[in-house]
Amino acid sequence: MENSVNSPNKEVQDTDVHRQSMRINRGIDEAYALAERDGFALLDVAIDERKLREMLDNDSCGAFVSFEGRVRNHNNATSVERLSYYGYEALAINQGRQIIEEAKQKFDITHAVAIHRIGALEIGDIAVWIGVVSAHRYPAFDACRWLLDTIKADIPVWKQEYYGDESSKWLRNNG
Amino acid sequence: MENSVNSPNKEVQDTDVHRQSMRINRGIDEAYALAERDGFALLDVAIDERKLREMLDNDSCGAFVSFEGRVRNHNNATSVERLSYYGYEALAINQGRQIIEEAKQKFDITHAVAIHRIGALEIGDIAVWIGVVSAHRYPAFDACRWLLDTIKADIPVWKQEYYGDESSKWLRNNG
Amino acid sequence: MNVNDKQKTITKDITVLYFADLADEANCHEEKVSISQSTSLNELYEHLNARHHFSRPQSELRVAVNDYFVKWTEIINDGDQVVFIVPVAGG
Amino acid sequence: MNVNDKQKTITKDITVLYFADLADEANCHEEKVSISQSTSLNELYEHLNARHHFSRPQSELRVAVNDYFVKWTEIINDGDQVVFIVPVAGG
Repeated sequence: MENSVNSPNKEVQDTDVHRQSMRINRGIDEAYALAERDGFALLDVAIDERKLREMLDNDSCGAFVSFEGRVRNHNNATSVERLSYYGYEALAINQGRQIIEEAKQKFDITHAVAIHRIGALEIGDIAVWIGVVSAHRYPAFDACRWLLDTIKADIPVWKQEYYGDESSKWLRNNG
Repeated sequence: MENSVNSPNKEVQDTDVHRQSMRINRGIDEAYALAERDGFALLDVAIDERKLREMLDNDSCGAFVSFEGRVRNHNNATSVERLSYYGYEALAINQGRQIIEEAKQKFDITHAVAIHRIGALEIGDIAVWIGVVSAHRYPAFDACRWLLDTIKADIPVWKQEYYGDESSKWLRNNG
Repeated sequence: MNVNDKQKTITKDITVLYFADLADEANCHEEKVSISQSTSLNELYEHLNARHHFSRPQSELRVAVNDYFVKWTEIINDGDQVVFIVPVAGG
Repeated sequence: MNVNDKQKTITKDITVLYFADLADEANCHEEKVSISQSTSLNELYEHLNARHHFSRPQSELRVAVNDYFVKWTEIINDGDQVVFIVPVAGG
Protein backbone atom coordinates (compact mmCIF):
# COMPACT_ATOMS: atom_id res chain seq x y z
CA MET A 1 0.00 0.00 0.00
CA GLU A 2 2.94 2.37 -0.70
CA ASN A 3 0.82 4.67 -2.83
CA SER A 4 -1.72 5.23 -0.10
CA VAL A 5 0.75 7.12 2.07
CA ASN A 6 -0.04 10.82 1.75
CA SER A 7 2.41 13.66 2.18
CA PRO A 8 1.66 16.43 4.70
CA ASN A 9 0.60 18.76 1.88
CA LYS A 10 -1.82 16.26 0.46
CA GLU A 11 -3.46 15.92 3.86
CA VAL A 12 -4.75 19.50 3.88
CA GLN A 13 -6.50 18.89 0.59
CA ASP A 14 -7.85 15.54 1.84
CA THR A 15 -9.42 17.17 4.85
CA ASP A 16 -11.37 19.36 2.49
CA VAL A 17 -12.92 16.67 0.31
CA HIS A 18 -13.66 14.56 3.38
CA ARG A 19 -15.02 17.27 5.65
CA GLN A 20 -18.66 16.35 5.08
CA SER A 21 -17.90 12.72 5.92
CA MET A 22 -16.58 13.63 9.38
CA ARG A 23 -19.86 15.04 10.69
CA ILE A 24 -23.32 13.56 11.08
CA ASN A 25 -26.28 15.40 9.55
CA ARG A 26 -28.56 14.97 12.54
CA GLY A 27 -28.23 16.20 16.12
CA ILE A 28 -26.75 14.10 18.93
CA ASP A 29 -30.14 13.51 20.58
CA GLU A 30 -31.59 12.53 17.23
CA ALA A 31 -28.76 10.03 16.73
CA TYR A 32 -29.41 8.41 20.13
CA ALA A 33 -33.16 8.34 19.40
CA LEU A 34 -32.35 6.56 16.15
CA ALA A 35 -30.11 4.06 17.98
CA GLU A 36 -32.97 3.44 20.39
CA ARG A 37 -35.50 2.96 17.57
CA ASP A 38 -33.47 1.09 14.96
CA GLY A 39 -30.51 -0.18 16.99
CA PHE A 40 -27.91 1.69 14.94
CA ALA A 41 -26.60 5.21 14.44
CA LEU A 42 -23.47 7.17 13.61
CA LEU A 43 -22.24 9.78 16.06
CA ASP A 44 -19.58 12.49 15.71
CA VAL A 45 -18.91 13.07 19.42
CA ALA A 46 -17.76 10.82 22.27
CA ILE A 47 -20.03 7.77 22.70
CA ASP A 48 -22.00 7.86 25.96
CA GLU A 49 -21.94 4.23 26.93
CA ARG A 50 -24.47 4.69 29.74
CA LYS A 51 -27.17 5.93 27.36
CA LEU A 52 -26.72 2.85 25.21
CA ARG A 53 -26.77 0.47 28.19
CA GLU A 54 -30.05 1.99 29.32
CA MET A 55 -31.58 1.06 25.97
CA LEU A 56 -30.72 -2.55 26.76
CA ASP A 57 -32.13 -2.81 30.29
CA ASN A 58 -34.49 -5.76 30.27
CA ASP A 59 -35.56 -7.86 33.25
CA SER A 60 -35.96 -10.96 31.12
CA CYS A 61 -32.29 -10.91 30.06
CA GLY A 62 -29.64 -12.72 32.05
CA ALA A 63 -26.79 -11.90 29.69
CA PHE A 64 -25.34 -8.62 28.49
CA VAL A 65 -22.30 -8.69 26.20
CA SER A 66 -20.66 -5.54 24.93
CA PHE A 67 -17.76 -4.72 22.64
CA GLU A 68 -15.85 -1.46 22.47
CA GLY A 69 -13.45 -0.78 19.64
CA ARG A 70 -10.89 1.72 20.92
CA VAL A 71 -8.22 3.66 19.05
CA ARG A 72 -4.90 1.88 19.62
CA ASN A 73 -1.58 3.67 19.99
CA HIS A 74 -0.05 1.40 17.36
CA ASN A 75 -0.89 -0.47 14.19
CA ASN A 76 1.44 -3.40 13.74
CA ALA A 77 4.81 -1.83 14.59
CA THR A 78 3.90 1.77 13.72
CA SER A 79 3.10 4.32 16.39
CA VAL A 80 -0.22 6.09 15.83
CA GLU A 81 -0.98 9.65 16.98
CA ARG A 82 -4.65 9.87 16.10
CA LEU A 83 -7.22 8.49 13.70
CA SER A 84 -9.99 9.99 11.59
CA TYR A 85 -13.13 8.10 10.71
CA TYR A 86 -15.26 9.11 7.72
CA GLY A 87 -18.78 7.90 7.21
CA TYR A 88 -21.51 7.85 4.58
CA GLU A 89 -24.22 8.45 7.16
CA ALA A 90 -27.44 7.80 5.20
CA LEU A 91 -26.22 4.46 3.82
CA ALA A 92 -24.71 3.52 7.20
CA ILE A 93 -28.04 4.11 8.92
CA ASN A 94 -29.97 2.02 6.38
CA GLN A 95 -27.41 -0.77 6.43
CA GLY A 96 -27.11 -0.68 10.23
CA ARG A 97 -30.86 -1.03 10.70
CA GLN A 98 -30.86 -4.10 8.46
CA ILE A 99 -27.86 -5.63 10.25
CA ILE A 100 -29.53 -5.27 13.66
CA GLU A 101 -32.70 -6.87 12.28
CA GLU A 102 -30.69 -9.72 10.80
CA ALA A 103 -28.89 -10.31 14.11
CA LYS A 104 -32.24 -10.62 15.87
CA GLN A 105 -33.35 -13.20 13.32
CA LYS A 106 -30.11 -15.20 13.37
CA PHE A 107 -29.55 -15.33 17.12
CA ASP A 108 -31.77 -15.94 20.14
CA ILE A 109 -31.31 -12.42 21.51
CA THR A 110 -33.71 -9.85 22.91
CA HIS A 111 -32.14 -6.63 21.67
CA ALA A 112 -28.95 -5.16 20.24
CA VAL A 113 -27.64 -1.62 19.83
CA ALA A 114 -24.56 -0.41 17.97
CA ILE A 115 -23.00 3.00 17.41
CA HIS A 116 -20.06 3.95 15.19
CA ARG A 117 -18.31 7.22 15.81
CA ILE A 118 -16.85 9.33 13.00
CA GLY A 119 -14.58 12.38 12.97
CA ALA A 120 -11.17 12.91 14.62
CA LEU A 121 -10.46 10.45 17.45
CA GLU A 122 -7.66 10.35 19.99
CA ILE A 123 -5.87 7.28 21.36
CA GLY A 124 -8.21 5.42 23.74
CA ASP A 125 -11.42 6.91 22.29
CA ILE A 126 -14.22 4.48 21.52
CA ALA A 127 -14.79 4.18 17.77
CA VAL A 128 -17.49 1.54 17.86
CA TRP A 129 -19.77 0.26 20.64
CA ILE A 130 -21.97 -2.82 20.40
CA GLY A 131 -24.24 -4.18 23.14
CA VAL A 132 -26.44 -7.27 23.07
CA VAL A 133 -28.85 -8.68 25.66
CA SER A 134 -30.36 -12.15 25.72
CA ALA A 135 -31.93 -14.59 28.17
CA HIS A 136 -28.93 -16.93 28.00
CA ARG A 137 -25.24 -16.26 27.51
CA TYR A 138 -24.06 -17.84 24.27
CA PRO A 139 -26.43 -16.06 21.85
CA ALA A 140 -25.30 -12.70 23.27
CA PHE A 141 -21.63 -13.55 22.63
CA ASP A 142 -22.34 -14.95 19.17
CA ALA A 143 -24.51 -12.02 18.12
CA CYS A 144 -22.08 -9.39 19.43
CA ARG A 145 -19.19 -10.93 17.53
CA TRP A 146 -21.25 -11.34 14.36
CA LEU A 147 -22.43 -7.73 14.60
CA LEU A 148 -18.86 -6.50 14.93
CA ASP A 149 -17.68 -8.54 11.94
CA THR A 150 -20.67 -7.44 9.86
CA ILE A 151 -20.33 -3.78 10.82
CA LYS A 152 -16.64 -3.90 9.89
CA ALA A 153 -17.50 -5.50 6.55
CA ASP A 154 -20.65 -3.62 5.54
CA ILE A 155 -21.02 -0.26 7.25
CA PRO A 156 -19.60 2.52 5.02
CA VAL A 157 -17.04 3.96 7.39
CA TRP A 158 -13.39 4.47 6.51
CA LYS A 159 -10.39 5.42 8.57
CA GLN A 160 -7.12 7.20 8.16
CA GLU A 161 -4.25 6.99 10.63
CA TYR A 162 -2.03 9.96 11.35
CA TYR A 163 1.58 9.57 12.42
CA GLY A 164 4.15 11.72 14.20
CA ASP A 165 5.30 13.44 10.97
CA GLU A 166 1.66 14.32 10.07
CA SER A 167 1.69 11.82 7.22
CA SER A 168 -1.40 9.65 7.00
CA LYS A 169 -2.64 6.41 5.50
CA TRP A 170 -6.02 4.94 4.51
CA LEU A 171 -6.49 1.73 6.42
CA ARG A 172 -7.84 -1.66 5.55
CA ASN A 173 -9.45 -3.74 8.25
CA ASN A 174 -7.03 -6.26 9.63
CA GLY A 175 -8.77 -7.19 12.87
CA MET B 1 -34.90 -31.93 41.57
CA GLU B 2 -38.16 -32.20 43.52
CA ASN B 3 -36.35 -32.72 46.78
CA SER B 4 -34.41 -29.48 46.49
CA VAL B 5 -37.55 -27.36 46.86
CA ASN B 6 -37.62 -25.98 50.38
CA SER B 7 -40.71 -25.03 52.34
CA PRO B 8 -40.99 -21.50 53.79
CA ASN B 9 -40.11 -22.84 57.26
CA LYS B 10 -36.98 -24.50 56.01
CA GLU B 11 -35.84 -21.24 54.46
CA VAL B 12 -35.45 -19.47 57.80
CA GLN B 13 -33.15 -22.24 58.96
CA ASP B 14 -31.24 -22.14 55.66
CA THR B 15 -30.53 -18.47 56.06
CA ASP B 16 -28.80 -19.28 59.30
CA VAL B 17 -26.41 -21.97 58.09
CA HIS B 18 -25.65 -19.92 54.95
CA ARG B 19 -25.27 -16.52 56.55
CA GLN B 20 -21.47 -16.58 56.52
CA SER B 21 -21.49 -17.47 52.82
CA MET B 22 -23.45 -14.35 51.92
CA ARG B 23 -20.81 -11.88 53.05
CA ILE B 24 -17.19 -11.36 52.08
CA ASN B 25 -14.53 -11.29 54.79
CA ARG B 26 -12.66 -8.30 53.41
CA GLY B 27 -13.77 -4.70 52.91
CA ILE B 28 -15.11 -3.40 49.59
CA ASP B 29 -11.95 -1.40 48.83
CA GLU B 30 -9.86 -4.44 49.63
CA ALA B 31 -11.95 -6.53 47.24
CA TYR B 32 -11.44 -4.02 44.39
CA ALA B 33 -7.71 -3.86 45.20
CA LEU B 34 -7.62 -7.65 44.94
CA ALA B 35 -9.47 -7.54 41.61
CA GLU B 36 -6.92 -5.00 40.39
CA ARG B 37 -3.97 -7.11 41.56
CA ASP B 38 -5.13 -10.66 40.77
CA GLY B 39 -7.98 -10.04 38.33
CA PHE B 40 -10.62 -11.68 40.52
CA ALA B 41 -12.61 -10.99 43.68
CA LEU B 42 -15.95 -11.65 45.33
CA LEU B 43 -18.08 -8.70 46.37
CA ASP B 44 -21.20 -8.53 48.54
CA VAL B 45 -22.50 -5.15 47.33
CA ALA B 46 -23.51 -3.79 43.90
CA ILE B 47 -20.69 -4.12 41.35
CA ASP B 48 -19.27 -0.75 40.28
CA GLU B 49 -18.64 -1.37 36.63
CA ARG B 50 -16.71 1.87 36.17
CA LYS B 51 -14.05 0.87 38.70
CA LEU B 52 -13.49 -2.38 36.85
CA ARG B 53 -13.33 -0.68 33.45
CA GLU B 54 -10.66 1.68 34.76
CA MET B 55 -8.50 -1.33 35.63
CA LEU B 56 -8.63 -2.28 31.96
CA ASP B 57 -7.72 1.08 30.37
CA ASN B 58 -4.76 0.41 28.11
CA ASP B 59 -3.69 2.44 25.07
CA SER B 60 -2.30 -0.61 23.32
CA CYS B 61 -5.70 -2.34 23.33
CA GLY B 62 -8.12 -1.92 20.45
CA ALA B 63 -10.72 -4.32 21.82
CA PHE B 64 -12.69 -4.39 25.06
CA VAL B 65 -15.27 -7.15 25.57
CA SER B 66 -17.38 -7.38 28.68
CA PHE B 67 -20.02 -9.73 29.99
CA GLU B 68 -22.59 -9.00 32.67
CA GLY B 69 -24.64 -11.78 34.19
CA ARG B 70 -27.86 -10.22 35.46
CA VAL B 71 -30.62 -11.69 37.63
CA ARG B 72 -33.51 -12.65 35.32
CA ASN B 73 -37.17 -12.34 36.27
CA HIS B 74 -37.75 -15.93 35.21
CA ASN B 75 -36.06 -19.31 35.06
CA ASN B 76 -37.56 -21.44 32.35
CA ALA B 77 -41.29 -20.78 32.87
CA THR B 78 -41.13 -19.92 36.58
CA SER B 79 -41.30 -16.33 37.76
CA VAL B 80 -38.41 -15.36 40.04
CA GLU B 81 -38.66 -12.73 42.81
CA ARG B 82 -35.06 -12.60 43.92
CA LEU B 83 -31.92 -14.70 44.12
CA SER B 84 -29.30 -15.34 46.76
CA TYR B 85 -25.70 -16.18 45.93
CA TYR B 86 -23.47 -17.93 48.45
CA GLY B 87 -19.71 -18.07 48.10
CA TYR B 88 -16.70 -19.80 49.61
CA GLU B 89 -14.60 -16.70 49.40
CA ALA B 90 -11.08 -17.96 50.15
CA LEU B 91 -11.30 -20.80 47.62
CA ALA B 92 -13.03 -18.53 45.08
CA ILE B 93 -10.19 -16.01 45.33
CA ASN B 94 -7.50 -18.66 44.88
CA GLN B 95 -9.34 -20.33 42.02
CA GLY B 96 -10.18 -16.99 40.38
CA ARG B 97 -6.55 -15.87 40.40
CA GLN B 98 -5.53 -19.10 38.67
CA ILE B 99 -8.33 -18.81 36.09
CA ILE B 100 -7.30 -15.26 35.15
CA GLU B 101 -3.67 -16.41 34.81
CA GLU B 102 -4.76 -19.33 32.64
CA ALA B 103 -6.85 -17.04 30.40
CA LYS B 104 -3.79 -14.84 29.84
CA GLN B 105 -1.77 -17.89 28.83
CA LYS B 106 -4.44 -19.40 26.58
CA PHE B 107 -5.48 -16.23 24.72
CA ASP B 108 -3.63 -13.30 23.17
CA ILE B 109 -5.08 -10.77 25.62
CA THR B 110 -3.55 -7.94 27.62
CA HIS B 111 -5.61 -8.10 30.79
CA ALA B 112 -8.81 -9.50 32.27
CA VAL B 113 -10.82 -8.74 35.40
CA ALA B 114 -13.80 -10.60 36.84
CA ILE B 115 -16.00 -10.09 39.90
CA HIS B 116 -18.72 -12.33 41.29
CA ARG B 117 -21.24 -10.84 43.66
CA ILE B 118 -22.73 -12.81 46.58
CA GLY B 119 -25.62 -12.11 48.94
CA ALA B 120 -29.24 -11.21 48.20
CA LEU B 121 -29.77 -9.86 44.66
CA GLU B 122 -32.81 -8.27 43.05
CA ILE B 123 -34.02 -8.71 39.46
CA GLY B 124 -31.69 -6.83 37.12
CA ASP B 125 -28.73 -6.77 39.53
CA ILE B 126 -25.36 -7.81 38.12
CA ALA B 127 -24.22 -11.13 39.59
CA VAL B 128 -21.03 -11.50 37.60
CA TRP B 129 -18.94 -9.05 35.58
CA ILE B 130 -16.09 -10.00 33.26
CA GLY B 131 -13.99 -7.61 31.19
CA VAL B 132 -11.15 -8.42 28.78
CA VAL B 133 -8.88 -6.14 26.76
CA SER B 134 -6.65 -7.13 23.86
CA ALA B 135 -4.94 -5.59 20.85
CA HIS B 136 -7.29 -7.37 18.42
CA ARG B 137 -10.92 -8.37 18.70
CA TYR B 138 -11.23 -12.16 18.56
CA PRO B 139 -9.00 -13.05 21.54
CA ALA B 140 -11.05 -10.68 23.73
CA PHE B 141 -14.30 -12.42 22.73
CA ASP B 142 -12.81 -15.90 23.12
CA ALA B 143 -11.23 -15.16 26.49
CA CYS B 144 -14.36 -13.49 27.89
CA ARG B 145 -16.51 -16.46 26.95
CA TRP B 146 -13.98 -18.96 28.26
CA LEU B 147 -13.70 -17.03 31.52
CA LEU B 148 -17.46 -17.06 31.97
CA ASP B 149 -17.71 -20.80 31.31
CA THR B 150 -14.79 -21.50 33.62
CA ILE B 151 -16.09 -19.25 36.40
CA LYS B 152 -19.49 -20.97 36.18
CA ALA B 153 -17.81 -24.38 36.35
CA ASP B 154 -15.06 -23.80 38.92
CA ILE B 155 -15.73 -20.84 41.19
CA PRO B 156 -17.39 -22.02 44.43
CA VAL B 157 -20.53 -19.91 44.29
CA TRP B 158 -24.04 -21.31 44.60
CA LYS B 159 -27.44 -19.78 44.09
CA GLN B 160 -30.94 -20.17 45.40
CA GLU B 161 -34.01 -18.71 43.71
CA TYR B 162 -36.94 -17.37 45.73
CA TYR B 163 -40.48 -17.40 44.39
CA GLY B 164 -43.70 -15.53 45.19
CA ASP B 165 -44.71 -17.95 47.96
CA GLU B 166 -41.27 -17.60 49.63
CA SER B 167 -40.34 -21.14 48.67
CA SER B 168 -36.82 -21.50 47.28
CA LYS B 169 -34.70 -23.87 45.24
CA TRP B 170 -30.99 -24.56 44.85
CA LEU B 171 -30.06 -24.04 41.24
CA ARG B 172 -27.85 -25.90 38.82
CA ASN B 173 -26.22 -23.97 36.03
CA ASN B 174 -28.20 -24.25 32.84
CA GLY B 175 -26.74 -21.37 30.84
CA MET C 1 -41.15 21.41 -26.89
CA ASN C 2 -38.42 23.68 -25.60
CA VAL C 3 -34.74 22.88 -25.21
CA ASN C 4 -35.08 21.82 -21.56
CA ASP C 5 -37.80 19.29 -22.29
CA LYS C 6 -35.73 17.89 -25.12
CA GLN C 7 -32.73 17.52 -22.78
CA LYS C 8 -34.83 15.57 -20.26
CA THR C 9 -35.83 13.00 -22.82
CA ILE C 10 -32.28 12.08 -23.70
CA THR C 11 -30.22 12.50 -20.50
CA LYS C 12 -30.51 11.84 -16.77
CA ASP C 13 -29.06 14.22 -14.22
CA ILE C 14 -27.58 12.43 -11.24
CA THR C 15 -25.38 13.22 -8.26
CA VAL C 16 -22.28 11.21 -7.46
CA LEU C 17 -20.73 11.29 -3.96
CA TYR C 18 -17.16 10.28 -3.25
CA PHE C 19 -15.71 8.88 -0.04
CA ALA C 20 -12.24 7.82 1.11
CA ASP C 21 -9.70 7.08 -1.68
CA LEU C 22 -12.17 8.01 -4.39
CA ALA C 23 -12.72 11.46 -2.89
CA ASP C 24 -8.96 12.03 -2.89
CA GLU C 25 -8.67 10.92 -6.50
CA ALA C 26 -11.72 12.83 -7.75
CA ASN C 27 -10.59 15.72 -5.54
CA CYS C 28 -14.18 16.40 -4.56
CA HIS C 29 -16.95 15.03 -2.35
CA GLU C 30 -19.79 15.47 -4.78
CA GLU C 31 -20.36 16.09 -8.45
CA LYS C 32 -23.36 16.46 -10.77
CA VAL C 33 -23.27 14.27 -13.84
CA SER C 34 -25.48 14.07 -16.90
CA ILE C 35 -25.68 10.65 -18.46
CA SER C 36 -27.52 9.19 -21.40
CA GLN C 37 -30.75 7.26 -20.83
CA SER C 38 -29.12 3.89 -21.34
CA THR C 39 -26.02 4.37 -19.16
CA SER C 40 -25.51 1.49 -16.73
CA LEU C 41 -23.77 1.76 -13.35
CA ASN C 42 -20.73 -0.03 -14.80
CA GLU C 43 -20.58 2.44 -17.65
CA LEU C 44 -20.98 5.36 -15.26
CA TYR C 45 -17.98 4.16 -13.27
CA GLU C 46 -15.89 3.72 -16.43
CA HIS C 47 -16.92 7.20 -17.58
CA LEU C 48 -15.88 8.78 -14.26
CA ASN C 49 -12.74 6.61 -14.13
CA ALA C 50 -11.66 8.06 -17.48
CA ARG C 51 -11.99 11.53 -15.99
CA HIS C 52 -10.46 10.94 -12.52
CA HIS C 53 -8.11 7.98 -13.06
CA PHE C 54 -9.23 6.05 -9.98
CA SER C 55 -6.70 3.58 -8.60
CA ARG C 56 -9.31 0.86 -8.08
CA PRO C 57 -10.95 -1.34 -10.71
CA GLN C 58 -14.73 -1.59 -10.55
CA SER C 59 -14.39 -5.20 -9.37
CA GLU C 60 -13.17 -3.97 -5.97
CA LEU C 61 -16.12 -1.66 -5.45
CA ARG C 62 -19.72 -1.89 -4.36
CA VAL C 63 -22.33 0.63 -5.45
CA ALA C 64 -25.14 2.38 -3.59
CA VAL C 65 -28.09 4.26 -5.11
CA ASN C 66 -30.19 6.61 -2.96
CA ASP C 67 -28.52 5.42 0.25
CA TYR C 68 -28.97 1.68 -0.24
CA PHE C 69 -26.53 -0.86 -1.61
CA VAL C 70 -27.73 -2.10 -5.02
CA LYS C 71 -26.59 -4.57 -7.65
CA TRP C 72 -24.46 -3.26 -10.50
CA THR C 73 -27.32 -4.19 -12.83
CA GLU C 74 -29.69 -1.68 -11.17
CA ILE C 75 -31.17 0.92 -13.57
CA ILE C 76 -30.18 4.55 -12.93
CA ASN C 77 -33.07 7.01 -12.75
CA ASP C 78 -33.04 10.76 -13.22
CA GLY C 79 -32.25 12.47 -9.92
CA ASP C 80 -30.56 9.44 -8.36
CA GLN C 81 -27.65 9.76 -6.01
CA VAL C 82 -24.96 7.23 -6.85
CA VAL C 83 -22.00 6.29 -4.62
CA PHE C 84 -19.18 3.90 -5.43
CA ILE C 85 -18.07 2.23 -2.22
CA VAL C 86 -14.43 1.26 -1.73
CA PRO C 87 -13.82 -1.51 0.84
CA VAL C 88 -14.94 -0.18 4.20
CA ALA C 89 -12.69 -0.03 7.26
CA GLY C 90 -14.69 0.78 10.34
CA GLY C 91 -14.47 -0.63 13.85
CA MET D 1 4.02 -38.29 77.92
CA ASN D 2 0.83 -36.60 79.11
CA VAL D 3 -2.67 -37.26 77.87
CA ASN D 4 -2.59 -34.36 75.35
CA ASP D 5 0.58 -35.59 73.69
CA LYS D 6 -0.85 -39.07 73.48
CA GLN D 7 -4.03 -37.69 71.84
CA LYS D 8 -1.97 -35.88 69.18
CA THR D 9 -0.21 -39.02 68.15
CA ILE D 10 -3.39 -40.88 67.37
CA THR D 11 -5.87 -38.25 66.05
CA LYS D 12 -5.95 -35.16 63.87
CA ASP D 13 -8.24 -32.24 64.63
CA ILE D 14 -9.67 -30.64 61.53
CA THR D 15 -12.39 -28.17 60.59
CA VAL D 16 -15.04 -28.98 58.00
CA LEU D 17 -17.03 -26.19 56.30
CA TYR D 18 -20.37 -26.77 54.60
CA PHE D 19 -21.90 -24.81 51.72
CA ALA D 20 -25.17 -25.00 49.78
CA ASP D 21 -27.06 -28.35 49.98
CA LEU D 22 -24.49 -29.82 52.37
CA ALA D 23 -24.97 -26.96 54.86
CA ASP D 24 -28.74 -27.60 54.81
CA GLU D 25 -28.23 -31.31 55.36
CA ALA D 26 -25.56 -30.95 58.05
CA ASN D 27 -27.61 -28.07 59.47
CA CYS D 28 -24.43 -26.10 60.18
CA HIS D 29 -21.77 -24.09 58.37
CA GLU D 30 -18.77 -25.43 60.24
CA GLU D 31 -17.85 -28.32 62.51
CA LYS D 32 -14.73 -29.55 64.29
CA VAL D 33 -13.90 -33.18 63.67
CA SER D 34 -11.29 -35.48 65.18
CA ILE D 35 -10.12 -38.20 62.84
CA SER D 36 -7.59 -41.00 63.14
CA GLN D 37 -4.12 -40.55 61.64
CA SER D 38 -4.85 -42.72 58.65
CA THR D 39 -8.24 -41.27 57.65
CA SER D 40 -8.42 -40.42 53.97
CA LEU D 41 -10.63 -37.68 52.43
CA ASN D 42 -12.95 -40.39 51.06
CA GLU D 43 -13.25 -41.95 54.49
CA LEU D 44 -13.86 -38.55 56.07
CA TYR D 45 -16.76 -37.95 53.71
CA GLU D 46 -18.25 -41.39 54.41
CA HIS D 47 -17.86 -40.78 58.15
CA LEU D 48 -19.71 -37.42 57.92
CA ASN D 49 -22.25 -38.89 55.50
CA ALA D 50 -23.17 -41.53 58.10
CA ARG D 51 -23.84 -38.72 60.56
CA HIS D 52 -25.65 -36.22 58.27
CA HIS D 53 -27.18 -38.42 55.56
CA PHE D 54 -26.09 -36.22 52.67
CA SER D 55 -28.16 -36.56 49.52
CA ARG D 56 -25.10 -36.62 47.26
CA PRO D 57 -22.65 -39.45 46.70
CA GLN D 58 -18.98 -38.57 46.94
CA SER D 59 -18.65 -39.07 43.18
CA GLU D 60 -20.60 -35.82 42.60
CA LEU D 61 -18.33 -33.76 44.83
CA ARG D 62 -14.96 -32.09 44.67
CA VAL D 63 -12.88 -31.45 47.75
CA ALA D 64 -10.82 -28.46 48.91
CA VAL D 65 -8.21 -28.39 51.64
CA ASN D 66 -7.02 -25.08 53.08
CA ASP D 67 -8.79 -23.07 50.39
CA TYR D 68 -7.44 -24.92 47.34
CA PHE D 69 -9.03 -27.71 45.35
CA VAL D 70 -7.11 -30.95 45.93
CA LYS D 71 -7.29 -34.55 44.74
CA TRP D 72 -9.24 -37.04 46.84
CA THR D 73 -5.93 -38.81 47.46
CA GLU D 74 -4.45 -35.80 49.30
CA ILE D 75 -3.27 -36.56 52.87
CA ILE D 76 -5.15 -34.74 55.67
CA ASN D 77 -2.95 -32.95 58.19
CA ASP D 78 -3.76 -31.86 61.72
CA GLY D 79 -5.37 -28.41 61.68
CA ASP D 80 -6.53 -28.64 58.04
CA GLN D 81 -9.74 -27.07 56.87
CA VAL D 82 -11.65 -29.45 54.60
CA VAL D 83 -14.58 -28.50 52.36
CA PHE D 84 -16.65 -30.82 50.19
CA ILE D 85 -17.79 -28.91 47.13
CA VAL D 86 -21.15 -29.67 45.52
CA PRO D 87 -21.48 -28.66 41.86
CA VAL D 88 -21.17 -24.88 41.71
CA ALA D 89 -23.81 -22.61 40.18
CA GLY D 90 -22.49 -19.09 39.84
CA GLY D 91 -22.86 -16.63 36.99
